[in-house]
Amino acid sequence: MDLSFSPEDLRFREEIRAFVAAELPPAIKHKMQAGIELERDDYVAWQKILSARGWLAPNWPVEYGGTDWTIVQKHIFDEELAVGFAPRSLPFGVSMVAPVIINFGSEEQKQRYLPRILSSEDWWCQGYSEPGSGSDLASLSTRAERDGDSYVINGAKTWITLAQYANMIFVLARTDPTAKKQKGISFILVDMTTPGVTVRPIETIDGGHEINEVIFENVRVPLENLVGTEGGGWTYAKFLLEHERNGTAGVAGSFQMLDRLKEIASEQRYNGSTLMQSGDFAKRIAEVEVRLTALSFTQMRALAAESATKSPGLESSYIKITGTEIQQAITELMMEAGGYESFDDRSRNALLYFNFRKTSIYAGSNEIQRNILAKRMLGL
Amino acid sequence: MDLSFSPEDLRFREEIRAFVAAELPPAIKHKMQAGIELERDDYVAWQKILSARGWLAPNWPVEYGGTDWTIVQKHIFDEELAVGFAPRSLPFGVSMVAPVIINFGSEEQKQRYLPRILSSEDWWCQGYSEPGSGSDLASLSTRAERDGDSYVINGAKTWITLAQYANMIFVLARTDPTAKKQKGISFILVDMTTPGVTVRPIETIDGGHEINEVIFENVRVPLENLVGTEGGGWTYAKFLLEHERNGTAGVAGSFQMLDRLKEIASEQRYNGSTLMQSGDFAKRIAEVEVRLTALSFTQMRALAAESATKSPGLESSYIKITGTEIQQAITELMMEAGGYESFDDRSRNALLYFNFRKTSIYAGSNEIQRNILAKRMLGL
Amino acid sequence: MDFTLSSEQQQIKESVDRFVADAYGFDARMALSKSADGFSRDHWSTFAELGWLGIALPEDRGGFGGTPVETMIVMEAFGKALVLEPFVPTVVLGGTALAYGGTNAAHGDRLNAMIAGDVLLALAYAEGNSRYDPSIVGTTAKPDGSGWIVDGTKRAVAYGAAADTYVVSVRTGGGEHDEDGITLVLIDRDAPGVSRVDYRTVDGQRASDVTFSGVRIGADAVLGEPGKGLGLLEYVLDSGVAALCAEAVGNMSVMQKTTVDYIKAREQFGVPIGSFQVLQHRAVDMLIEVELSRSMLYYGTVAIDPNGDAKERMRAISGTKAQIGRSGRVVGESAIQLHGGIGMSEEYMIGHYFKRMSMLGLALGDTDFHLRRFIAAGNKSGGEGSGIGSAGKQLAGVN
Amino acid sequence: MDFTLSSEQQQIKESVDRFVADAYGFDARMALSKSADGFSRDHWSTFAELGWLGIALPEDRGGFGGTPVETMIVMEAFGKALVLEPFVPTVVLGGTALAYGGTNAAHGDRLNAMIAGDVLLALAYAEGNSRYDPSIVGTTAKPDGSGWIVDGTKRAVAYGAAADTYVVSVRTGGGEHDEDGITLVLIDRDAPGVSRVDYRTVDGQRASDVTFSGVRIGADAVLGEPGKGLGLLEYVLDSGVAALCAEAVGNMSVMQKTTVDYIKAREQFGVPIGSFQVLQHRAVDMLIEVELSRSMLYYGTVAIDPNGDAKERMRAISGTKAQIGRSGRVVGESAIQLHGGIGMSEEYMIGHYFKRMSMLGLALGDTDFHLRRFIAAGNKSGGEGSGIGSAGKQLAGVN
Repeated sequence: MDLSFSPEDLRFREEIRAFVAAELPPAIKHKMQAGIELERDDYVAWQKILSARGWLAPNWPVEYGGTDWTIVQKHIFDEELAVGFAPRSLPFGVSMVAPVIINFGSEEQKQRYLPRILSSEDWWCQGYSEPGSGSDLASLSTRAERDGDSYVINGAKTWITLAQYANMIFVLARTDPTAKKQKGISFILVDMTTPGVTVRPIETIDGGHEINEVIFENVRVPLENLVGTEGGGWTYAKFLLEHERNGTAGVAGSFQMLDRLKEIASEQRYNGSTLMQSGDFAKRIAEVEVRLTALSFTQMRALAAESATKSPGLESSYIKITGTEIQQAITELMMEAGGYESFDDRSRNALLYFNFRKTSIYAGSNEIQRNILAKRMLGL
Repeated sequence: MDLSFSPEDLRFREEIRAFVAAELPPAIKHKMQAGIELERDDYVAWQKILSARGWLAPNWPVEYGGTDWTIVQKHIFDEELAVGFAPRSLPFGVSMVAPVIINFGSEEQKQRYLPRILSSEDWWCQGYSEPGSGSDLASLSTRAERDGDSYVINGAKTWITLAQYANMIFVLARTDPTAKKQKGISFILVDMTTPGVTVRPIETIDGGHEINEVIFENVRVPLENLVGTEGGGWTYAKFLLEHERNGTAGVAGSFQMLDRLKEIASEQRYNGSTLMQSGDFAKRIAEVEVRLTALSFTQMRALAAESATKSPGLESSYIKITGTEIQQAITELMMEAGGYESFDDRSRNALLYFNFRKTSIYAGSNEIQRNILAKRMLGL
Repeated sequence: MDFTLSSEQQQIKESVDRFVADAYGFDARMALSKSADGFSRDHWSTFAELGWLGIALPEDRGGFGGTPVETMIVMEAFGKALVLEPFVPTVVLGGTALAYGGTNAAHGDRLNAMIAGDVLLALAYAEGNSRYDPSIVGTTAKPDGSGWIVDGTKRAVAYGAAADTYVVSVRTGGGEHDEDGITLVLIDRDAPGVSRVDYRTVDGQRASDVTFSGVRIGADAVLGEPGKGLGLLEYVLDSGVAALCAEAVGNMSVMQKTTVDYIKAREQFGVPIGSFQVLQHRAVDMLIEVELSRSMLYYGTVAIDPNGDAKERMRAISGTKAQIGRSGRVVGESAIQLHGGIGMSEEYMIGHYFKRMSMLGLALGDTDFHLRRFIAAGNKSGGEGSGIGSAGKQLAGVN
Repeated sequence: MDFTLSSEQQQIKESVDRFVADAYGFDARMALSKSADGFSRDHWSTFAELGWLGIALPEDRGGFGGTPVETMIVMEAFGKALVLEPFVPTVVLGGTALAYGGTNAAHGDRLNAMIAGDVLLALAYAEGNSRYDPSIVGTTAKPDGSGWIVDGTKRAVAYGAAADTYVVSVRTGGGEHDEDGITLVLIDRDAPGVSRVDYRTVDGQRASDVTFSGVRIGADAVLGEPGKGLGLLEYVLDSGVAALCAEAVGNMSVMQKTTVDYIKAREQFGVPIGSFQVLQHRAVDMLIEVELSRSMLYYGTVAIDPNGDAKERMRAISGTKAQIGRSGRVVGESAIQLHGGIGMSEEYMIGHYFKRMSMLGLALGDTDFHLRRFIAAGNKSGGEGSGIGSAGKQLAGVN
């Protein structure tokens, strides 16, 4: 029983930390600290820095430009980026479509798309959620019909993060309308400059514009843009979603929000002292901090288990549930701590609270995660 | 909009209050205040006092010895008994079997059993729950087979409050084993001195002995002890359960427990002052007190609606849920407030907490109540 | 005991319901929220014509002699439609201050102009150091001849840009935290030395931080008795809290009903999601919170009585606000979660109810503040555990 | 980073698991609980023979040189079986006090006798006015020649009737709430002037209130340095809290698994009740709480280090106790609710786990107490929001 990182891992952490400190452009760091939405150029600038160092896609096999890091090291890398206020590596290309292409794509697809991800020539977005499908992904109704050497795609995808910046989208579409639910779905790569693709922004209740709807009207895509086999899309999607679910706990980010919360509570005058010094508000913060600490060690236990077994366990489901509940608790306290300042829409207090409501909905709602755990972990 | 009681109701309350103050034997009041279990004689003594005043069975029609009180007055009466630390009127005879007999029984049954309830000659207990049935009452397996002029009853009933004092039990038994679930169930009155009836005490986790199992082995009961029609038992049971569900909110009792909680918290030294004076514990108490206040007005609204429509609404389900959750919150705070005193099994702090876990289980578990509300009130 | 409305009150309810049904569709409201003022002066004229602006004010002050129940009726309907017009700042806070604190003819004229719809008011009481506590006043009024010179900054003045006149709490004596020495004064928005920073609020409304720099006011600007303004201010705030609670109950009841409708209609895995037991129970919990809140709203509203016991009123109102703050959080968060992705969209109505409800939870004091106030108001005798006058207990007969 | 046990630790675990499997069936445990002592002296001899009584004590004090992890292994297994023997009072609290506070040969002999199973110990620290705070000590020790005379009453001394010797916190200087002036002393149960009130505890264990009236002790009764005993006492208590937390995790994990098994087997409405989504989600929440608790247990256990930073240790231990207190409440209440009626029965095992877990939530400080202690230990620099040394943060790299 030894809960500390190994000396190698500590050295690794120092290396990452020094890199972020040296290379992250101050303007980007400032935006991240202040909670200002990044622009396309900010993301691309940082991705290029990471790519130059060979760290844009740590999870890929070394042959394609990945790393040979251990699971613990990959975790440290993710956390250090958050700690240093670096933008997250956008998952859509690196962590979603690329693993699918690497595992199921053709050699041509690998040769074409992987380098363009590393060079930031392509910006990918995801196209699996639909307005009508929600948590029931398999009920999707976007169609891709064969017509000569093309698929003709019709339908709409929604909840698409940063699609406004993307030039590529991977689409789950029904290629066989007669097959049952999960069957007959294919995984198709679409160039968003193709005629018939429309991106419609969706403003969210925190005033942000991160998500979009993408509409497909008779979009013609070459048959070679199919990944793997026709009708195999559901298998690839499940593979992809398991990859997505990791890393939604946001432990490092929550520790940072907690620091910000304490700052706010220390600034607020309250009953002749500060809110932070009033025993009961401090205790509410402490309660979340304790739970977050418990989560951080739970995540470590899961990583240790994954390192030993080489396969991710179901722990990711309860880490996601707990991590998102903690995020929501912290932002709720931030809104409350801010008092009348939280009304001001130039302040982030309430807006963060609004924004973080999404975390218990997306990436498999917390209800779905509990269903999964009940069935697969408890056998209910 | 007028939230106060009418002058008549206030006078009525004074009358009840004066009666309780004058008539309740001090020894019984002391036991009630100290949380000591009452004995059979205590209950009977108090029931005789009530009966002499004509108030043992306020809900019955006047012709059988009831009252013509309004719904609000009946509520005031119940609350005043709690306020004055009088024992509750045990519901098994007065509020459970009697309404069934009055509405569905034969003239002979009315003539025989109702006076014996008023005179405390009979002590009734309920026999509907079974070890295997729980919330799914209709799955009961106790059988009553016709044999000549008798039913022969075999089976077991459980969760039977104060059966150790009872001489009569009403039993739901399956008279037609071929009929589907709710059909084929009959409502039969059983003299507990009949050979084959065994009462087995069940100790509860608070150390109390309030509940029992009653076992029936070839118990012969005259056919005339059937209430209503054979196979009609489910209808009568539903009627009975709707009567039971009222009055489980325990608002007056909760206000009294809250007072006791404040006393405990005022006695506990804490951080140089008292626990009650520490802002955050007081705030946790206040939160429950606010919710209890909200519940008390919610109950009033339900009573007002019932007075207007002359039929009880589904509000009783959410009043039961909220009332029991509040009871559990108060006893939890009592256990916590008591500190090391709560360990001592001569103290009631923790034992009350243990005891009150039952309230969200019995009289239709809170899960069942939420199912009912979802279906019947929300149409889900 | 009677929870029904009188026939006059029923008529008012129908009138307000009709107005919001006609004028306050989702798109119309969104457009209004984005307009220059953030609300409609035409609507305001309608309110005046329909008599709503003086509805709960005493007849001897030019009002229509209604009770807080009338305000509750209006505000619950407004809450159901997310009405933007500054009814609470102008009518409930400003109007109550003028009606019960007005001491001269000019005050009466101002109140009449408000009732006629010609003047908008706002209450400026919060400061950077005060959080929600009205007894913490750092804004000073120093004697200047027969009048005063006011210096200080007030935060989060609701609709401060639109209001013609502010009711401002200033310190005319004592230290920053003293209960004595607080005075309510009227200061015109356009008076020399008054400056503002205006901003949108996260729930689509407007507010301002207002700074007074050497603002001269006459002795006739004072409402009530100089130095004794805290009692009046508490009454004004309690009236405002009651109104916000009514708005909150209207808001919550819409979230609750909309969510039930949504989960009945929304299908996933081939069935309505409302068939899933976990969502059903969460919907039931929303219903329970709405009902508890409504019960407390009635209790709190009836406790608003200028001739009643102030401690009882504060206890009732703070209990009400605390309950509604908690309930609103449960209902709002559940509404978003049960709606899923569409709940996060600015284009759909539920998120706007959620945001407004979130701010109602903080406005004029959050749950934490009001729980403390509830405790303080209850412990009149200084002891605990007994002698606390709680209407709930009285109702239950426990005392 | 390594969450596995060494092979020696694994052997201990198997040995303890075997013991409880053999000796601690439900009926055997119930009978023991009702016996005169409330536990088995035969079992205690077995513990001594198997070497468990010195397992985590330093070798230079006669122990076997294990770490708090060894104690955790034993206590988790004990928690799974609701073991009654006074391992925490005697070995973890008493043994730690003697091992780190012992100053003379007699102390060493006493410790060896404890390890051999011949002497039982108990810690007497709580008082009527202290709640859980070890720095509030009203029991006095007044100088008397080279020794002292002790007066005062200690509350809730676990297994105080069985213990031969008490480790007692007394005040040799300062006022009731001063951190300085606290001294730990040994007092034999049968010494003149010692009297007891013994009672059963609601979780089937035993405790005593112990009164000292003019009890004379020699200078050699003092553990550690006179007047400087608080640091040692805090270390002793933290060791005890870690052990109770291990017991709690064992307890909770049984409740969690038993409940899942129960709802799989129990049928209602023709299906296992475990098929109802609401119960499924509640069972998942139980699982989550057990896992979070286990993670904190590892963190807290490893932080027990006599040479480590005291503030870090207190922060880790108090955080652990707070988490486990909360989690235990959720798991216990859910276990009873999901079991329904049978959960209320004294004849069935789940209620006994629930009761013990409820008391573990209070023992040596409840959640509230430990949250305050967590805050106090974290704010070393007096500031907030930065510089707080939290292992969780360090793990995440945030500092």
